[in-house]
Amino acid sequence: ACGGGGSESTVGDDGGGGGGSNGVVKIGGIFDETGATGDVGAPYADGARSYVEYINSQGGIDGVNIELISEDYAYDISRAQQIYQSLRDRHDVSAIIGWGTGDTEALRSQIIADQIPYFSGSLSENLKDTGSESGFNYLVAASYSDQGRAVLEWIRENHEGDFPVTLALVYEKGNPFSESPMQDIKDYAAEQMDGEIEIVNDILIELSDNDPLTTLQAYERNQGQPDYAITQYTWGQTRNVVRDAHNLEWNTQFIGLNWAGGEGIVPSGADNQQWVEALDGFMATITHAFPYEDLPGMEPILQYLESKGRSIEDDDVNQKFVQGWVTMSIFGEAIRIALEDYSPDEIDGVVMKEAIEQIDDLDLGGLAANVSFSPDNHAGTDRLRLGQLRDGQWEIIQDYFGISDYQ
Amino acid sequence: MGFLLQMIITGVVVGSIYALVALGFVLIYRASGALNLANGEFVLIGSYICLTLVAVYQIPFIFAFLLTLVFNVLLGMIVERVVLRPLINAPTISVIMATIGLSSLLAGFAHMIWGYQTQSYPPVFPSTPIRMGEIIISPVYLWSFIIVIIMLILFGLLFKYSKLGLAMRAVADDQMAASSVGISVKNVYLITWGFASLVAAVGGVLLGNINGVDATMATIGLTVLPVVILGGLDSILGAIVAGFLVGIIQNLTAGYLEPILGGGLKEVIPFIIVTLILMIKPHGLFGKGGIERV
Amino acid sequence: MRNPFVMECGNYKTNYSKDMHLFRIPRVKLRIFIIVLLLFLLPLFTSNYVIGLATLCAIASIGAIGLNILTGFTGQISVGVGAFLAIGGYTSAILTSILGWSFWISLPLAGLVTAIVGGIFGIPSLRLKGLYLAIATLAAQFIVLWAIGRFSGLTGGGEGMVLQRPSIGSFTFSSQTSYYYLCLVILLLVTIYTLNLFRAKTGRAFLAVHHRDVAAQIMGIHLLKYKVVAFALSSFIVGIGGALLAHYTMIVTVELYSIDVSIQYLAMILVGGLGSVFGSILGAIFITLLPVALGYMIEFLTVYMPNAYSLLNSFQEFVFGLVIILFLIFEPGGLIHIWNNIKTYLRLWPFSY
Amino acid sequence: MNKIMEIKNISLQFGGVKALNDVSFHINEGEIFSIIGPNGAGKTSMLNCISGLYKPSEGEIHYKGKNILPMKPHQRTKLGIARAFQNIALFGSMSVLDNLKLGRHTLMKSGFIKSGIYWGAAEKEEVQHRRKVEEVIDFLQLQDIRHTPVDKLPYGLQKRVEVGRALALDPELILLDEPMAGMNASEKEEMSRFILDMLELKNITVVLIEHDLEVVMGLSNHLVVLDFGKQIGFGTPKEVQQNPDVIKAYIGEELTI
Amino acid sequence: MLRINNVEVVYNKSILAIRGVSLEVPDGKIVALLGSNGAGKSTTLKAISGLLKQEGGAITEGTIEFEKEQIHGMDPDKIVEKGIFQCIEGRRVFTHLTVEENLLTGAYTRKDRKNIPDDIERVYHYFPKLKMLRKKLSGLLSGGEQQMLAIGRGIMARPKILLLDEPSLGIAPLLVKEIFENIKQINTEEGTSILVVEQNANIALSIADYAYVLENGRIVMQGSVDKLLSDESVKAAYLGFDKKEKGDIREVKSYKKIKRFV
Ligand SMILES: Nc1ncnc2c1ncn2[C@@H]1O[C@H](COP(=O)(O)OP(=O)(O)OP(=O)(O)O)[C@@H](O)[C@H]1O
Ligand SMILES: Nc1ncnc2c1ncn2[C@@H]1O[C@H](COP(=O)(O)OP(=O)(O)OP(=O)(O)O)[C@@H](O)[C@H]1O
Ligand SMILES: [Mg+2]
Ligand SMILES: [Mg+2]
Repeated sequence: ACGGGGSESTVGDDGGGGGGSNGVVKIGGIFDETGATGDVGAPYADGARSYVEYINSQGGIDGVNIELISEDYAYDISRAQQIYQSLRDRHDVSAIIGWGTGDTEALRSQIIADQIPYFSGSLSENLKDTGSESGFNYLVAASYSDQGRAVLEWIRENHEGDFPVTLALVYEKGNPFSESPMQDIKDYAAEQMDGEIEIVNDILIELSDNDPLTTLQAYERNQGQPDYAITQYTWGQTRNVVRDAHNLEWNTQFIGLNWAGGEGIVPSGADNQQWVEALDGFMATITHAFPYEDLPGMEPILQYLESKGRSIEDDDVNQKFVQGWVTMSIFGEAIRIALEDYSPDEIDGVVMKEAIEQIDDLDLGGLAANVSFSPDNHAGTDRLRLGQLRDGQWEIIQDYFGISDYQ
Repeated sequence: MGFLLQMIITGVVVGSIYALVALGFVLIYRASGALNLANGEFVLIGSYICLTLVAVYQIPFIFAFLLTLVFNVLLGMIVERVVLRPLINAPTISVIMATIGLSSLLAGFAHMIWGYQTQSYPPVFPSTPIRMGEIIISPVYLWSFIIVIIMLILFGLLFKYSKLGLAMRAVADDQMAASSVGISVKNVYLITWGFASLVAAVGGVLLGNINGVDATMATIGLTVLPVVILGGLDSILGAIVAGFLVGIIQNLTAGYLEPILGGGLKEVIPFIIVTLILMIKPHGLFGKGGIERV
Repeated sequence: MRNPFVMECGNYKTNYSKDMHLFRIPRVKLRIFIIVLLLFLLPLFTSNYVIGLATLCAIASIGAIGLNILTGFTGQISVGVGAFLAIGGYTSAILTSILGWSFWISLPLAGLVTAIVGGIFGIPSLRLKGLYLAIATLAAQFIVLWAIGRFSGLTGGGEGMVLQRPSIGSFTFSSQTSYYYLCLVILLLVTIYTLNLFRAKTGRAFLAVHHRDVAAQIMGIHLLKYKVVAFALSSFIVGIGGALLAHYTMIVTVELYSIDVSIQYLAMILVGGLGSVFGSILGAIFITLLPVALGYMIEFLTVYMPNAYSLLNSFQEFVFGLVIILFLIFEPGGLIHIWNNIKTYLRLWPFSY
Repeated sequence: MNKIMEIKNISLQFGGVKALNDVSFHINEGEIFSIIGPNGAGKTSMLNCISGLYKPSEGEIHYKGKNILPMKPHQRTKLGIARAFQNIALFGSMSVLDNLKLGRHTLMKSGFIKSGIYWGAAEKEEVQHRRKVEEVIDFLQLQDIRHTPVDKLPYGLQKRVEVGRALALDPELILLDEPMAGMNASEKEEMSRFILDMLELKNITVVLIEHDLEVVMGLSNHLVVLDFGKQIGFGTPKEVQQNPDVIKAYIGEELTI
Repeated sequence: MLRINNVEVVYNKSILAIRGVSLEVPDGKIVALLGSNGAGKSTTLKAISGLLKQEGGAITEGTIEFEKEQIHGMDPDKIVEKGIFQCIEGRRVFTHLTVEENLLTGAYTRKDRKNIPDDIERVYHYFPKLKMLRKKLSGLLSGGEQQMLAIGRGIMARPKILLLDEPSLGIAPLLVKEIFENIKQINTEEGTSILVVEQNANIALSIADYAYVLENGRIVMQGSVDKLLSDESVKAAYLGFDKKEKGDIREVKSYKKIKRFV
């Protein structure tokens, strides 16, 4: 890194768990475990940490341990800024695993200046950019926009009934995360779906609006019910919107992107029958696997959990856990590549970037779609699955597919 | 017409929750002249307590609810004793700041115990909405409406027929003079915080029934601020009326304005309205202003 | 830079002038001089990390002084600092990135634009008092952020806008140290300005408005004018802080300026001391560094409780609240009061009165 | 003698209550003029009308021949009308010096730019006005407490600072609302001297509200007597003391001096 | 019944306001406390009623005894319950409460609630003006009206001992006379002991049995009213202008320095 902070006296406590290591590579983590998105952020952070513990307990990567130095920024962007400075200057990390749209955006310029590759939980299309604006960001799963485009393709192929179908976008205008894919989806529909999918007026509901009912009602009055609706919220608000549409007896098929998928959308507790009912039939894009799926990539996770006395029955081992684990494991792969040419202490941000960009069709054991990067491609994949809630459980109804299949 | 009516009726019922939470603010303001920015956290904790009693300890809802009230009253009193009492003679803004600290403290406490995942509330009220012609109301909201009315009457009577109401206003007005006539500022604080916390618990239980409980529930504290101000910080009636009013305005906005002007207005509109109304009535609709004579 | 405190020496003409110096006692003057000197020498003996934190502290101090002018000195509670920081940041972003203007022009303009918006939001202050006014500023917070999100053509909407570090000729303030110096110098100017302000006419009028506005009126103080000026002046400084922050992070997005930010700034001036310039700085440092300190604490604890991340994180939140409360209980006058008490104690020692 | 101020048919209402009811009198330049009357008669309200805090529903107030009713309070201050309040309205945590300097607010020119830069114009101005303020300090004998925050002072001294603040303005007309309340006899005497000196040394016309009849009758050139908002007497102390309405409403038989 | 022994009060841990004040209010008597501005009269009263704490003051030495019981350190509300009621200086009415509500606060600690309406009438009888203003917010009252209200609050409390801090402040002369007559009446009819701080020494001494003079935080003189009245220095400082100068204040040419005892 160019920060010049390598010589400082404050060095993090060295070495993670396992013995016999001959060096460490430091990765920084900026997670939200207690903030606004803590419900999904905490398992994600847990997954990322677990991967590191696991890999170190296996003797590291070619004998080199990963040290993950992470802090909870509680979705407070100024805190994220401080943590970033600490990771850069105090710990001199080679790469960072980040979280929300807010912190990722806020650090976008700095990581370029500091040359630190950054994997974010946020999958905004603009992070694909390989140029000067986000040149050190990488997308480890299909971008929100690609997810939305894929959903359009899926609807075109699977819709039973007449065309054109109507589709509404449900999001908060002005919210970086929520609004992120919407223009791209509209453009795609206009260019590719003419006469088949008609995007009708947006349904704008703020993330903090606890009572979307009237907005939906008003919408119905002016526009009628759409056939499909794509939402871009996290669990809580998706749930409220779908529930209220259910109460209004809408026949719309709601499809949530990325963060709407996953177990937590149905509130836990024995008394959740009302929610199970209201959410029945809800669909979401699934970028990462559920822990209960029988996949080769689950082996290490199960092994790790067992070593810790935990199991996938635990509430906190869920799809977001897998997502954190997988994201971190891509760094693991990059380190492996880097170690072919460099010694551990030579691995800085630039080397990491070089290594990441050599990743080619990395098999993630079914936990997620294979990823590839190159200097002019920072989007690891465009592939995803679709899941549907039936009786409170997610069922995969469409195996991996991606927007590139259609071009 | 049916649509307009629907918007107004949903406005009223949603507003009843606002009114309830706003009531908590008004109580604290009346006794200490300060905003309790930890009100949302009291709501959150009340909600969690009731949930835990029902879900974990399998206590029938009605008893769990009553126990929750008791618990929250105690919580409010403990908070007063430990945090607010030492600040009795401090400037208002310090008290407000203390409640900000308190909100962080209570939130941390709630998170440590209950985590972040949304938990479903036991279905106390039927979840299928009641339909009357075109009009749809969730039973929860209907109940909250009824409960708000009961609370209004209860507190109205309390203030009318006990010395407490007078003592609270005296304390808020001039603590030194209040002590001089034999009002125990400490006791007034203690009781007020107990009541405010109780009201918050009721709000928490109702809200839990609507959207489930998770950490984000505490934001209701902020959402409801325009309501409190609109009604007038020291007016119980104001809190109730403004609660309904803001509910209705929000719904009318969602129903009529947003389709034209674009979304998101619903959340900002209370602030715009409040600012405008304050320009005409600087102490809200029912608030008593400061009196300055020379 | 010529040291401003030196300028003052030997400049007095009468006794009164001397009596009215910023620091009446030479010893105090010396002490301040040494502190400033140390701040300038800081980069020589600390790491980049510390300099980075110091930069954040300096920027926060600028904002806190701005807020204190309005809330601490003039008594108009504002919970809309976040919005004004945003206006400063976005103005500079638009001027430098879209229009391609120099940072050195955009910085004062960012202050100016913020001052104008602040002044407009200050107009209700003639009729609104106390918490009612606070809500009007809270409304500013929501409305401004809403507008920034909405006018995405100008502001980049959710994506925000990218900015560059400033430069003079071929020199760019891209290193930690250089940007630290930039912020430090501006903080110094702001500090001196504010200290001066409050020993002369305008500042006194602000204080008068704070205490009793009816009496102030009879002293010939035009209430609306002074309240609006207080809003504008405070916003100007906050806007400068916002622009500095924006050029430091090199990006602006709405999420940087949430209501939490406004509350943090309020916490700074309360913990530091209402109506005190040095208090603002102490408070800004305290509130900026408290999470860092708590972060260290968690880091330390995780060594012993490696599996308790989420618990510890909530614990951090808990402790943050606790510290603020303890502070208010044991020192409602703020850090500046502790500092003054220590001084009084030392001066009077060994006699207690 | 020149009339410095003329009050013409002033009425003022609060709700249904007439706090002032068709009051008319005039104040001559260079005299001590007193307003007396029972509690709640409308004396303070009268001053509030003069200084612009209350807007009378009817009538006119002329200051040096000019109707000042349309003017804002701060504008009237600029004309040289200063005031000390009945309920002390000092700026609590500020020092005596700063309170007095505030009195000179309208006489100072530097705005927020010059104030903030200070060195140069503002400093010069501050020093120059400090000199004036010190005169007031000497005049009212406040030397010892110059730097004391006023809320730490006992009631009586606060009253004196209150008067000082009004004096600092270099007014032509000063309105004093019960400046001697809470003082004992000798302190009152001292304050009386100050008031006389104001007139004699600084040629300031004084409007005084005071309940101590000895003081009032001794000091005033003319008085107006209010009762329930109505003017029941106007004239020299002698005339007023013989007015039966005044005796009945205010002075009382035994207290007649 | 009330005895203060050698009390010393310090404000903000640094300002010594009174030092070694001792005084006594016998059962059923009226005691006057005189002294110039800043002498510490109000401080003495606040020390008795327990209100000092709220002003950042503390009793650092000495004891306060009421009916043989130590009341020093008790909370103010407990002290009021014991029967000591202070009408604090500077009126301090509850500005947002109406006149009648203010009177009700005066009776806050009373147990015999059914007598309260009668007492309100009694206050209105003493101060008819208040009756007219009963529904008005007291913050809007004139200075004198507020002062009547403050005294009225004291009457409502029916204390065993009433501490009055400058009751004549801002009151018109006719009414001052009446108020003091009323105070005397309360004292004789109800046996209420009274400790009155007053600048208007003439009127205070006219009803008092005993008086103390406080200067610079010390009691410098005490004695029966007759004794004080005959003291030249007291006369000069507290009882007004020399009679022959009456009406001729203007003729007083030289500054008469306030006579201080210390
Ligand atoms: N809250 C306070 N903090 C600090 N000092 C105080 C405070 N209150 C009073 N004092 C000081 O204590 C001394 C006695 O004041 P006190 O108010 O008792 O005087 P007093 O005799 O009642 O005078 P007055 O007749 O003016 O009311 C004064 O010197 C005053 O400055
Ligand atoms: N702002 C107001 N609102 C309502 N009533 C008011 C207001 N100001 C004054 N009054 C009423 O007007 C009457 C006259 O009040 P004012 O203060 O002028 O009396 P005053 O002559 O100064 O009496 P005092 O000698 O007691 O100070 C009082 O009855 C008072 O209650
Ligand atoms: Mg008056
Ligand atoms: Mg006193």
